[in-house]
Amino acid sequence: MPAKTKDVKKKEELDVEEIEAVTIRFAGDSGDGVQLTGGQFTTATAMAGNDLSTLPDFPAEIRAPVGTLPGVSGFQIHFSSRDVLTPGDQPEVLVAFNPAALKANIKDLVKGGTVIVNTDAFTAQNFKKAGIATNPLEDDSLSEYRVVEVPMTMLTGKALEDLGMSATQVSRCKNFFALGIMYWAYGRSLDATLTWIKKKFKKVPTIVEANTRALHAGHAYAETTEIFQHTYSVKKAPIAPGKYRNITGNEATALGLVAAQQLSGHQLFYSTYPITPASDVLHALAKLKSFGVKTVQAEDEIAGVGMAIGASFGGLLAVTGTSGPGLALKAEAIGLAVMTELPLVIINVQRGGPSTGLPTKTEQSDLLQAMYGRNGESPVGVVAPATPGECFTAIIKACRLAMKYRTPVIFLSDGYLGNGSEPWRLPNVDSLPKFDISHDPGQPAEDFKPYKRDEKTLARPWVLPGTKGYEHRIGGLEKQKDTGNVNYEPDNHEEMCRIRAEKIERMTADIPKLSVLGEPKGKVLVVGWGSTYGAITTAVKKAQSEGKSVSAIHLRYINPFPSDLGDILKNFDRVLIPEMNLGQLNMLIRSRYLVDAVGLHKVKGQPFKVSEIKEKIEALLEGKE
Amino acid sequence: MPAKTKDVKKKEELDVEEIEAVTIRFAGDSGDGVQLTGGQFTTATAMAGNDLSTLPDFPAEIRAPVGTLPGVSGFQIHFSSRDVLTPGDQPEVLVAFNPAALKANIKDLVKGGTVIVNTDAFTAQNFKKAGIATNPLEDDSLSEYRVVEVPMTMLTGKALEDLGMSATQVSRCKNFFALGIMYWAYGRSLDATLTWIKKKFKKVPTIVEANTRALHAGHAYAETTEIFQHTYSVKKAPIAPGKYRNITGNEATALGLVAAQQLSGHQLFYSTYPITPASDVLHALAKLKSFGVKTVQAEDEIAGVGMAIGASFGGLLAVTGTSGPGLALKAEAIGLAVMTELPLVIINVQRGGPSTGLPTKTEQSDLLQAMYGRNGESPVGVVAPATPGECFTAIIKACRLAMKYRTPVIFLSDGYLGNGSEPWRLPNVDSLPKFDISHDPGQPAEDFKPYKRDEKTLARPWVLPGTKGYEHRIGGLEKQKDTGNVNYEPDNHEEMCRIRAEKIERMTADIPKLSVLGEPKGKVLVVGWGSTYGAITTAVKKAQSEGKSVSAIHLRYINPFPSDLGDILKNFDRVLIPEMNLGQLNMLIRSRYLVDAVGLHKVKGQPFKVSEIKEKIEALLEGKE
Amino acid sequence: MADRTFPTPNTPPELKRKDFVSDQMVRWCPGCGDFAILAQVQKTLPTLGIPKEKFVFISGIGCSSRFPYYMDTYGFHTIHGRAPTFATGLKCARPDLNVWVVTGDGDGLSIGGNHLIHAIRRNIDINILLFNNRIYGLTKGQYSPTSDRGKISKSSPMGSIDRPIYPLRTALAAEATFVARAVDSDVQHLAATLERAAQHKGTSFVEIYQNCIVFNDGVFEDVENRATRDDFALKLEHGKPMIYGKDRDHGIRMKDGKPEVVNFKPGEEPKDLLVHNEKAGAEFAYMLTHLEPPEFPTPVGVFRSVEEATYNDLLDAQIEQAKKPGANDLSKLLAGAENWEVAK
Amino acid sequence: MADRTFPTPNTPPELKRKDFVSDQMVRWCPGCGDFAILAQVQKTLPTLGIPKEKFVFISGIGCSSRFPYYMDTYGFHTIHGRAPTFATGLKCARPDLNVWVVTGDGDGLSIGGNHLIHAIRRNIDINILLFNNRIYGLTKGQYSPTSDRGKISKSSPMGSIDRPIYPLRTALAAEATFVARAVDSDVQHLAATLERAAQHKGTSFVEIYQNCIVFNDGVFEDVENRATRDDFALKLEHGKPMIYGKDRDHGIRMKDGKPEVVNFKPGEEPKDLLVHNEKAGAEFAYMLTHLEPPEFPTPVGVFRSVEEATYNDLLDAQIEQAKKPGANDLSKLLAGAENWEVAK
Ligand SMILES: Cc1ncc(C[n+]2csc(CCOP(=O)(O)OP(=O)(O)O)c2C)c(N)n1
Ligand SMILES: Cc1ncc(C[n+]2csc(CCOP(=O)(O)OP(=O)(O)O)c2C)c(N)n1
Ligand code: SF4
Ligand code: SF4
Ligand SMILES: [Mg+2]
Ligand SMILES: [Mg+2]
Repeated sequence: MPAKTKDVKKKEELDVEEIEAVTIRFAGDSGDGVQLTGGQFTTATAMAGNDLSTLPDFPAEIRAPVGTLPGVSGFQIHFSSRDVLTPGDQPEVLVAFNPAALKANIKDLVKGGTVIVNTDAFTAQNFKKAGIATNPLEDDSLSEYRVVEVPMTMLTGKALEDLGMSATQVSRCKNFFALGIMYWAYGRSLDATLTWIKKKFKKVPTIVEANTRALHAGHAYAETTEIFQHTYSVKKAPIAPGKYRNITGNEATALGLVAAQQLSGHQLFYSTYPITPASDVLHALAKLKSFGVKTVQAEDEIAGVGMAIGASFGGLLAVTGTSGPGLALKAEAIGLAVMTELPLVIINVQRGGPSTGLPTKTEQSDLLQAMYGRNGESPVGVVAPATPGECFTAIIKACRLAMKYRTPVIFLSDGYLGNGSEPWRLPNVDSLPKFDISHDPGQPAEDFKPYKRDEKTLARPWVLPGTKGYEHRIGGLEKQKDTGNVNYEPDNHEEMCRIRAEKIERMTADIPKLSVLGEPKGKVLVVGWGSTYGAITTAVKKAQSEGKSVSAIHLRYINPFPSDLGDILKNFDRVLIPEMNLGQLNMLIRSRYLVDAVGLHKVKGQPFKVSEIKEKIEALLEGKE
Repeated sequence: MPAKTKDVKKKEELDVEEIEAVTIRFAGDSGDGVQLTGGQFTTATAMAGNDLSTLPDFPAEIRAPVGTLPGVSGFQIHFSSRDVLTPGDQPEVLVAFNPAALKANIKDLVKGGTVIVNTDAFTAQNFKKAGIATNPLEDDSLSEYRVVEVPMTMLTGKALEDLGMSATQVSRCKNFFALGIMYWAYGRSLDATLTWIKKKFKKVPTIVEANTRALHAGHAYAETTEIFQHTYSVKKAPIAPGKYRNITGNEATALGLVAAQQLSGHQLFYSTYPITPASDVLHALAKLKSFGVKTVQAEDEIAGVGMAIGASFGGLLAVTGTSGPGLALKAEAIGLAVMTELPLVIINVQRGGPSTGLPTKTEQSDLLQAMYGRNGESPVGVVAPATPGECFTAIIKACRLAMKYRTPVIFLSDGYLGNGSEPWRLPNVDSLPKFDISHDPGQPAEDFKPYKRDEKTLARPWVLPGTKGYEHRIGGLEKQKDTGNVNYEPDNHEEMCRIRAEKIERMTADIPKLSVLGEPKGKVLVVGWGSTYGAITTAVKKAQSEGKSVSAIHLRYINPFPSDLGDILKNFDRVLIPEMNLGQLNMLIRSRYLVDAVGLHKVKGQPFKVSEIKEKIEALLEGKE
Repeated sequence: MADRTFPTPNTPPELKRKDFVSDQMVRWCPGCGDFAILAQVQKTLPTLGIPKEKFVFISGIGCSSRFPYYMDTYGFHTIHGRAPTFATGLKCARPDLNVWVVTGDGDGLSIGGNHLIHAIRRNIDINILLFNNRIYGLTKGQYSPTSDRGKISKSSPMGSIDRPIYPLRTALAAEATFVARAVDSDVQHLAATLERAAQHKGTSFVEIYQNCIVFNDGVFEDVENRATRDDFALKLEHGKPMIYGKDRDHGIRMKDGKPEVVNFKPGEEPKDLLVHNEKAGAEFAYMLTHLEPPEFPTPVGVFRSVEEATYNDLLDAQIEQAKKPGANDLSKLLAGAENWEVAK
Repeated sequence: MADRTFPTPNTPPELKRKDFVSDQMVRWCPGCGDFAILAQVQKTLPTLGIPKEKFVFISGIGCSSRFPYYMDTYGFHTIHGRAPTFATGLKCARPDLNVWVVTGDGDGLSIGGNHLIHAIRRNIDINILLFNNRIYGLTKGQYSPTSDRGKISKSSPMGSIDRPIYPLRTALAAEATFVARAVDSDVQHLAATLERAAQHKGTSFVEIYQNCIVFNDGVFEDVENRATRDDFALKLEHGKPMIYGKDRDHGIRMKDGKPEVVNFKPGEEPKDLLVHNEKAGAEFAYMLTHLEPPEFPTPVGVFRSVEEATYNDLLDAQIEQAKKPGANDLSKLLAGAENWEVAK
């Protein structure tokens, strides 16, 4: 990419530079359409055959005044001709729609990277709003970057001159102008976006026309003004053939739930209370009434889980969703589901804590809450997806485990997974394995014992109200073995506590063994869980390609642990556990396997960078820790 | 004690047998006055100079029909001429007021022990209620015990014949008759009980007369009918001189809070929602309005903790109390106190879980909930008293730590501590150390930073509303370092998470080092916490007296751990951790110190027996585990 | 999803009271008002023509909340204060079931007040029985939100200082479609009220005055006592003038927009006595809740009973409406609006 | 305990609006109704003669609940739905403070409904402002408990099926001693209402219609709009007949126990118009809450204002009453009723 536009090359000199990967960040005011721009660029990139990963960065929940730092919204995309697992450590290109966006994001840009700015937004008024003393385009502050100055608002306005639109309306189209520039620079086709514009705004032909013109104008501007030295080509990635779509973790979770409904033949019941960043799962499911999905917006989190348990008692696939503080509120009721041994899936899209914390930021700090955040010995299953797309299969698995073992299962997603997206290969619906969940009492009515268990799974019968002759009562007081009657006897209580714990352990039979990335023995083993997958895998592969003795495993199941975890740990000199918390999985592994695992902790509301993990691996290999 | 009364000895043969210790259990219907009888026997025993420990065993919360098993209430006392730390493993004497009480308790009696029954209650109707097929006094089922049959109801009736009382009223006095028998057998004085009767029933002279007569009649009956071979003498124990009273853990907790109020000069505010077994703390404090104590019965647990935090913001000594399920409900608000760094003491009188569980039984299964039962990285202090009397000093300490470090502190009592009692030496009020808690901002008003910390403790200023010029706002969103303004910056968040963790670690400076019971190095170290203290100490002392290489430490502080814990652990070959849960402290210690500690788990709603711990120590010493 | 439908049989079975008696020992204090309520519920259910397996009793925590254990129906003893949420979930999930909630004054109005209101405002088709003994029974005698101010209890040794909450007013503020009050000891009236509640479609809310013989004996003495109850209770009857008293010689009349008591010779009641109207707006029923002793008799019976769409029906209707051929194609759903093919 | 008393100065300081403006950037959407409310509160406080350091603003979570950050007073942004509990604790602990709660329709009536009711029934001396925009603003547009049935939102794409909750009715069911309604855009009336609320001793509950320009623009259009508001809002004034309309040509009258609208020539109102009475029983105010568009105008102003003892005063009174010389001797307390001496 070029230095300041002043020294652009002649057209004939332009050529196409082939690159392997690039990370681009769009940043601007919430009103600048940053997320939309990012989404369109993502689609075009996916269609061009690159592998990719994206990460939106929302301003804190509250709306901030236009032009200010807290109002800046971001969208990052990393795409490549090779496998992509993270949205990129540092962008190489930054598109900044206003001074605040520039200020908030410039420090992340790689040195020598390119920044494309909308010069029309660089006004004294906007500097003030962003708390900037001098014009960064005129002082020295950007000297380490290549700056491309484009008067986007003005140019867009020119392109739409005769449409009779207001200045505000015109200004709203400038993101398509910017998109046009980027499409030209990376040789993307305009087609998908043009189709999208037509569909999206079909009721307002002027807007269709305006956005179409802006997109073309930006494209043409880049081509004719020769603002870039050359365009870039990122070759197709060697992606498994098939049909793909782009998907966020929250979308994948919602779709997985609907799939679980179909596979289990159990109607989906989703009751919840809105909370960032989990609300989108509700929004997605509320639209799927045509699938028979029942959603209820409850009065609070406790009601959300209570309704779900009621529905589970009634025989539906019952799910509730929330984020950290909401999980705390649901704790007591989850304990009731443990005692009554009813299937229940609890989705926790983790965010920054403690307390209200950082609602729009990502974190993995609810693992121990999921494990232990209830009174008494109260074990539940814990499942954690590793990527946005994987939320689909992981939530299906969580539903299956909950229904098969008649137990609550907590699904630990996080803000990064929930809002981040990746290309997702559409599964063949017919090949998804059906669940075999029976409500047959398996006992004669005269002698029905609601807590008589399946010998293998220790699951108790899930006999539904409405089944004649099997009337029975359950509740939160300790149950007598087999009969399920209220019972306070000392030995019975201990036996039941152990049975409940053992039942969760038995789930191991349904949990795949781990697969080690790299050699099965070696110096360093990196153990991850949840959304750190991409960064860890990329870092470990890089280190491996440099000949380092490092392997990795990734836990999708934390309670119970996969059965081979202990053995794998033994085969390495050092164990490194990177987590977006202060060492929660670490504590579970240390205590269970007594290995002196080293933690790498990041509690910044942001995912790990590949480099952070790689450096730590190197430090361990060099014996620095 | 004699075998069946049939072969009683002649009066002249009777002599006094000196014994070191004895454990007696009274058992009967809730209506039989079992707890009252136990309480009176306790006072008389304490006044006789024995050391003692008691344990009431309440029927499950709900009232059960008279004469049935679930309605049986028990009270056990262990007294001795030596140090007593537990209420006794197995009673040597059982006083059973009805067949259900006999059935429910007989299996606990030592073989060869004595059972005293009220034969008048052994009717066909009562057998049916207790689910007994044949009269146990007539079949072989009691052949391994010495049975003393006393027609208590009839005899009491005779003694009260001319008082014109109804049969029910008369029957209510039979517990004093039984008490009279026991006083005679153990040579206790009647005086204290006679005084108590006069005071208690002073408004109803007939009842005073009736109970007085019943007590004397029982005493005379034992003496004249020679039902015992001899009486027993338990010599005075070598108890530290001073003034004593009997106290339960819940009483001691309430008194400790009032003491903390006086010592800190901060009015006590206790807001809570009733729950077994914590309600008695509220009942005790509600009576102390003359001390200026403010109690509020809130609408639920969340309101209870919310009000307390509000009061803490206002500068009072703010405390809330609950049991397991209630702690779960308070989790979210405790997180807010963590974020806003306000002093708060949360009392959790643990009971059997999960869910509603066994509300009247004891357990230690909320330790991990106390540690981790909140969203995000949310550290709090955790203090655990070891004996009923120790609740007094421990709760004062909890208040001090909370106020000094501006943090929530969870006080983990349990049902056994809360309801169990022991003689307690009255502290000298003037010698209790005052707290020095300041509300001085320590900064000029113009530049006030609510999160600027004390360098040593990391405590932030506790500036109270009403202080002119220091108006400021706090809340649950992440705070900027020093200023306390809302802040979402990545580095700031991580730094604040680490500061909050570090602050709790700094409390170590205020926590006494551990004292090792026994040799500082050796084969086995028993590590306990909370109410297992008595059983562990007794077991370890016994083993030591047999020359075994075993020592013990007891944790009164679990977060943070005492600073010398790690070093002490290293000095032993094996570590044993007995807990009334499935291994919660064990997990904390294993993960922190990587020692292969062995757990001894009991989840029966009942405290450990000394023998259970001793056997496990021996098994470890013999290398059996 | 059609693999587990629960059709209601055409010929309802002949059921008797004893069919609803479970095998569990009933554990309330002798003399507790809960026994009478249990008996009336067990007597009422067989008259409804509903198969036994369709009934579900859901409760919170409290003495009253032990109720489900004693009913030989499906039952769920849940957690403190939250019973309406479980019932809402169950009814939405399984509209074929006949769902009852049993709660106490503490369970339903202290910790659980919000869930109660929200169940009622949704008009979910369940029946809620609130056993009001104006005390916390199970936890052994603390004052409750319905206790009168000044109540001396374990937690209020100098008398409570909170003003009481009135269950019916709370229900009416949420525009309850069915609101009634009954007294444990007046078993016939109680049974009749329960039957009306059962027949109502939508949330039926019934406050039952219940005597806690151990911790609050006699709070409702006037209306509990056979000898006095006719003088102190006003039995509301739709379309009938409000007359009460053993000799039916007292009535209620509106004056200047306010109710007043009038006395008259039996049989010679004034023409302008207030006529009860179950179908009126919630304001009318709300006004009736302000008839309180000592000035007024205690109204019992059905205060309000109006028909409105239920949440569960509306939920099902939306689903029906959304169902179109092909609209539940999972493959199409997964494919989303935009996708692309990666070739081999 | 007497080491930290907070006497109120005799001569209250001269305060100005700007004294209540904090240094934090106000982060609401441009055009949000919250701005107007903030301005009116900042204008009202200086008129009360109370030192600035005595004010405390406590909120839950929501756009509205960001309020305390913008006030240069003591403030506490707590957790979702629980603000009344923190306020209750603080006021009981520190009766010298002037405590305000700011909450939203979701915060106060969805998750927090129960705490709201219990604060009101205690008549704790705090002021509660409920910003009702009939939507969840902060979480980006789900319907709220006050949304009309049929509301299309992110979580109800086919329209909500819950019946709405009415804030004032809920407050009145708990016998609120002060109940009022105001509209964000009618700033003078809002300021006057706030002043009345501030002066009331006991729980003051004020519902403020607030326009959420982003997610629910125009729900209150009729009463928000300068051009139409006089025709659609009925300003309640104690002791005055209920007249409204730009031309003051409409009024409210009771007929057969029910309200009706009457039209008349300006200045020639009928004699039997309903006269507002703030001091009446809660039934009267409750009836007024049923005046709703389209049939009726929307009443605004003070619905009810009566004096009753507050929880915090009663609590302090019990403590005063309990205090006797020697009744706070710690040694004596610790010694208990029974104790014994163990000699050396
Ligand atoms: C979360 C929780 N908090 C508190 C309790 C203790 N508790 C059980 S029942 C009850 C009150 C019962 O009162 P009410 O609902 O009136 O029922 P009653 O016993 O009078 O029938 C309380 C406070 C509990 N079980 N769970
Ligand atoms: C325990 C918990 N549950 C849910 C949320 C998410 N949440 C924040 S504000 C809010 C609703 C806000 O609505 P309202 O009270 O009407 O305030 P508004 O934003 O409309 O002013 C919700 C559901 C939360 N922060 N905490
Ligand atoms: S305590 Fe009261 S309410 Fe509970 S069972 Fe006994 S009498 Fe009934
Ligand atoms: S979302 Fe609505 S309520 Fe929230 S700040 Fe914006 S306009 Fe105001
Ligand atoms: Mg009750
Ligand atoms: Mg709102």
